[in-house]
Amino acid sequence: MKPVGSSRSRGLLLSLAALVCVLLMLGLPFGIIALWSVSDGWFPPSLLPDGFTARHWLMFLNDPSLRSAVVNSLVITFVVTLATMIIAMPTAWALARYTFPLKKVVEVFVLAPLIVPGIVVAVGLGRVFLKLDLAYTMLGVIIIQVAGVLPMTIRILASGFEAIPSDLIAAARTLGANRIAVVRHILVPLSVPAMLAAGLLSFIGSFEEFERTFIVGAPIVHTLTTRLYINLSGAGLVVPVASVVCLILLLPVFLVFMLTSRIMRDDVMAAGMGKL
Amino acid sequence: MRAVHLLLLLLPGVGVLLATFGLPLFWAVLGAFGLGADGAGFTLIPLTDIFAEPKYRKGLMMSLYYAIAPTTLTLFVAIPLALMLQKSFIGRKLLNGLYKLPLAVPAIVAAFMVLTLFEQGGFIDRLLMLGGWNIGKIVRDPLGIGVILATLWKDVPFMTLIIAGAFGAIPSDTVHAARSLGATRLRAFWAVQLPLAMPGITAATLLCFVKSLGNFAAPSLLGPAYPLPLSILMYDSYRDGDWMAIYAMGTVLILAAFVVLAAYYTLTAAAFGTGKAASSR
Amino acid sequence: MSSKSLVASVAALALISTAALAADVASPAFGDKFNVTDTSVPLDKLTRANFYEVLVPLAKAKGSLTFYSYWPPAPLVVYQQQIIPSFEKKYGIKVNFNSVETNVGLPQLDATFKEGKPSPMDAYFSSDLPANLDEIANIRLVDLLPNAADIDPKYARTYRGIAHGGAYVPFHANQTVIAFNSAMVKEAPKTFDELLAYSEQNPGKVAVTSPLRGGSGSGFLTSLARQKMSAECVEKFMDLTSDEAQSKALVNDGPCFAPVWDYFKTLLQTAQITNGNTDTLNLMANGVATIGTAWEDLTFSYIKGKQLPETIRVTILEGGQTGGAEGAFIPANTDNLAAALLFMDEMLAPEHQAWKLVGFASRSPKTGLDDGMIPEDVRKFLLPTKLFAERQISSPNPIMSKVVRDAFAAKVLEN
Amino acid sequence: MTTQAHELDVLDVSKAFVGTRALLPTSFAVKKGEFVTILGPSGCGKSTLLRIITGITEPSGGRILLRDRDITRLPPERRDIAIVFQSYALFPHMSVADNILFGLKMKRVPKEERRRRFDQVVAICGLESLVTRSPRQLSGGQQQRVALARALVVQPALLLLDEPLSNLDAKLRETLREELMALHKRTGSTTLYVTHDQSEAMSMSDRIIVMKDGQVVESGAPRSLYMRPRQRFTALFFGHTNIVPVDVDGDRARLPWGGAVALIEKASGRGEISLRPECLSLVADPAGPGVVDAAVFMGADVHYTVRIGDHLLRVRRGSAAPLAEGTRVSVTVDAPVSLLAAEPPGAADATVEAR
Repeated sequence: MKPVGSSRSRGLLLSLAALVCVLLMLGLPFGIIALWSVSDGWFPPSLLPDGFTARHWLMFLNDPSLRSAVVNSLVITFVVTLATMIIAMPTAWALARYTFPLKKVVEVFVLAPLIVPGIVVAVGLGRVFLKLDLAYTMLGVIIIQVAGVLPMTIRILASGFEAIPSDLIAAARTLGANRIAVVRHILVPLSVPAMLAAGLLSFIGSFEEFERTFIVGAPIVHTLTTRLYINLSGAGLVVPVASVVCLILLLPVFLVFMLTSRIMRDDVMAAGMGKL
Repeated sequence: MRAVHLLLLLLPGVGVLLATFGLPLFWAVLGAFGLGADGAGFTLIPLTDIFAEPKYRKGLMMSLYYAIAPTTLTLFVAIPLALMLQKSFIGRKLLNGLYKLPLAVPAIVAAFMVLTLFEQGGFIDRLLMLGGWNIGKIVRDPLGIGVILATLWKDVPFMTLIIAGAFGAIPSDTVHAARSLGATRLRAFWAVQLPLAMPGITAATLLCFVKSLGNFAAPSLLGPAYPLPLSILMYDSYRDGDWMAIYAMGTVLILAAFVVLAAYYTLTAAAFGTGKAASSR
Repeated sequence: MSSKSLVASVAALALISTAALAADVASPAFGDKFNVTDTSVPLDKLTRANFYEVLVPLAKAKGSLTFYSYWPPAPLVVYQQQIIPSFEKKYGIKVNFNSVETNVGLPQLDATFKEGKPSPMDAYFSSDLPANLDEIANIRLVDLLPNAADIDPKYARTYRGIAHGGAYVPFHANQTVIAFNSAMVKEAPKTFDELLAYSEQNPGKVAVTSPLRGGSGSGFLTSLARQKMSAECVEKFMDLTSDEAQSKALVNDGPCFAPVWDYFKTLLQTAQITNGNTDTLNLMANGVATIGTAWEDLTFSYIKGKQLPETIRVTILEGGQTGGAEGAFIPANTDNLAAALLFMDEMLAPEHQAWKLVGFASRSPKTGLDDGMIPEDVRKFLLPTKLFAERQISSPNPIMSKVVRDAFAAKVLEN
Repeated sequence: MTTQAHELDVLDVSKAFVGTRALLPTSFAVKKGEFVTILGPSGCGKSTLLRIITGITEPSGGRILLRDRDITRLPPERRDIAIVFQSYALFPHMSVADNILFGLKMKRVPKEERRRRFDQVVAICGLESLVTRSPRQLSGGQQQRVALARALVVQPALLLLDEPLSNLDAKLRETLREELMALHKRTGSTTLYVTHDQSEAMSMSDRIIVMKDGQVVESGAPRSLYMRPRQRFTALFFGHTNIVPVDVDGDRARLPWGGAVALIEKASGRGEISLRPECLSLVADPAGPGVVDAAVFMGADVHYTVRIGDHLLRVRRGSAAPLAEGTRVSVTVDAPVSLLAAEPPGAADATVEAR
């Protein structure tokens, strides 16, 4: 979109402002923790570490429990994202396409988990999981994480489905497509942006989830986040180690974020969240 | 037939949420009144304690403060940023890709980064030292500036994303029309863009608020040692196995969130009721 | 220290252990019978003498065990690098090691116990004991493990004011201290009043861990209380049988704590209150604070990891500061009792205790190991042995401690 | 198969409330190769009817026969009816070619046959240069042609067109109207066309079904509906007309200002007739009953307003010999007309409720 009466100097000013923002808000904090992670002593007033070492990194890379946490994290995140998508789709479809009594109630209920602190749910559910032999199992962690990311996924998918004109489905039907073919050839391809947005958010949500996973899974089932949280909590906060932890945790998330941002449609994500 | 269809469609999502969220929530509220598995009979004491004991009362205030203050500030950053993203300038695409990064950063990591930067003797302080200044106490300070900074860092991209979406959905012709009718740039913003984007803005504000209400990591690392918000007190009670207190605090937090949600629906129904009806199929 | 003297000391320790092998059969710590769910181990017939003979085959049959430890750096490294590899090699039993904060692990244990399920861990190195200790752990391990024969009596049956009857085996002795930066503090304060005076002359330079957020803070508060209160009050304060009502009567209602609150209020007008033990140390690392409340071992590991400048030293104020020995216990609902017992015994093996003392300045709860064994370049960062021995004082019971913490919030922080 | 020669039979099809619209029991038939238009103002139920015929919406009652086969309960994909929507409903994620091929793939038409029919329809619709494009890259007219091609390529028993021209600008609409008619001639497809535009309906259809408030008002050939409507609504809906009260006696209707008009049927009593402005002749006549009140020059025509007694008549005549305002005139009617049906009492109330 061209601004009304755009001028070259205003554009440059905006570019400059953007550059400064990015540098200060993102470059600086990430840069500092990157430096801390290789620092061998860094006391004031030094602006750069007094020495450099790889030992904080090596310590973590040689830790077998960290490796199993990475594997757990990836498996859990993958399964959670997939399962959430499968569970969310029919419900999102119903919310997007049907009108029925008490619809508002269902909508609010679906959003409610977003506004209730995770620890309340985790504590209650954790105790049931013990009875069901789900505590400290992958399955238990997956279930409780699905519960956490489901609301946003349903919300985004529903708003994605709402955006598909019903004429398209009708047209496909008259051209000989049965329900299944409509889902395959029309709904799924047209929901790709919404599914990507929902998938990315549930990936991030699952990957960084802490409280529920910790209470239900840890320490038998550790994810990267719970495994590394210990090094970041007030009790065990050792700055260089914590910095390594942060960077390890950020790497996969950023990778996925960068990969998907090329195909990600902001408006879809915004539409899903910007409507309650 | 149609009703069966609908129920089958709703079942997976709503069913999972009923089992994994509705039920624990129900127990929590039950527990707060001394009923349920851990209860010793109906009582209001744990709930009234929250308003009677200064530790809890101030904790509730602190929770509300940590939710309201950053959310309000975020609005003032996110709206201009969202507007800026509507303009075209060199590097816009890059900015548009990068500003969302904090969305993917766990809250505890954000809090940690604020600590390394803004702590007394932290990086910013060391920079200021070169000029003979010092940063003062903005971590562990009574106003919780550090907490607000960390929350802001996470919330600004979140809110900007939603608000930019809301602005982007306004046809550019409406603004042009307003300008051609003699509205200044500012006036067009106030009279046309802002009202049209309002549903998105209020939704974003609400989401930020409720997310921050349960904020744990930032207050734990950056907040003053006293008073502690309910989220931390809940964690402490969990450590002590004090279920009643957890459930009572949880119930109060849920209540607070629902009050805000109800207020939101009442207000938006009044303000956008007509618009919503028109846009619905 | 030469390697020769180390070997000699270890040999001497081993000798003491062997001599103690003749000790009597361990009886239950609470109640009159053992309450373990894993009945494959004949606890009533188990003695130090037949310990390995009975347990090794039983443990090997299971093949693995799960061990929890809370986070402190020194013990963690000792477990991971020394004890576990040695144990696995010796018995061929795999150890699943997990670092779990006490405030997470204990509720987990409690929940499984109440549900009648096997415990998540077979042994737990924890900073606190479970509230229902008498149900959850009742084996007098101190009287049973061959390597526990020479435990220092002052650590053997109580921990932070809790009488555990030997169910909680001390492993790592630690001590709350006052840490100071010797480059900036010419003369370290020797008393609580000198500390206050220093803070008043140097506002913002003293960091006190919030008693609500970290052990070094509550240790400081308890030490201060024992110093500032009358003898009569201290006696009531240190009565390990106090219940909640008695504790509240003493702390909230009586005049006993007035001087304590007065001192703290005055101190906090100039000192900073922090969010945890590491928060305090990080402030000292940044040069903001020059004196802080701390743990001896944590401070040392910070210095060693170049997280604190090498100019940091520690001391104990006159009148003493609280300390104790953290240890491990075996939950009654473990389904792997034999391996857990063997592992607990391994933890106290003289060679491991010596290794952690030398490498990490992690003090041993066993007698006979002293800082004579600590290398010179490590020793300067630790308390002098004399100070450690003379000034370590114990804590009141946990109910009292919690009441004091709550009162601290209401009386000091609230104003 | 075609003993009845009806391709489509709609028998008493009705729909209880769909949102705010209801469809009262409606029946009509479409013959093979016929181009039938359903005409009515928006909200009259014509789109609902169309959706019921395609199977997208289920009727509350009635039956639909396609080539004598009852299809009322068949899902849309098994009906052999194709539709072009007002929105065109092109699949945005497929190229033009894939859009057109979609129906053939769904119906599992063999590959070679697919190719042949695709080439044919692309040629007919003039889409050769557009097949690789995405629908987003097409103009409105192009999109409309693609939608049409997509529907035609499956060679449906019945082609439905739901206001396919209403999203286009006036000029394009005219061009495409002609194209559509040419196409219909070439393909001979049985077509049911829905519109609210009476000129579209008249220019294209073999037959028009007029709908109002969820029911059929009247149907017939465009010319007879225009010239000799039987319903007041029809008369008014097809452009300007003069509704004139008359006294009927046999096949003659006496006009209120004197003179009479031939009726195509016999009746008696009072009634109304519709007189189209262009069906009236004006002759300057100093003794005539009327006076030219206004004369507006429109190029080819002159639009007159003639006052005659209490009546104001609209008259449209060629501009070759215009009459000046104030001229006294006599008015004659050129062609026979039909009597308008009396509005059933209370009908207006019922329709208000139905909407």
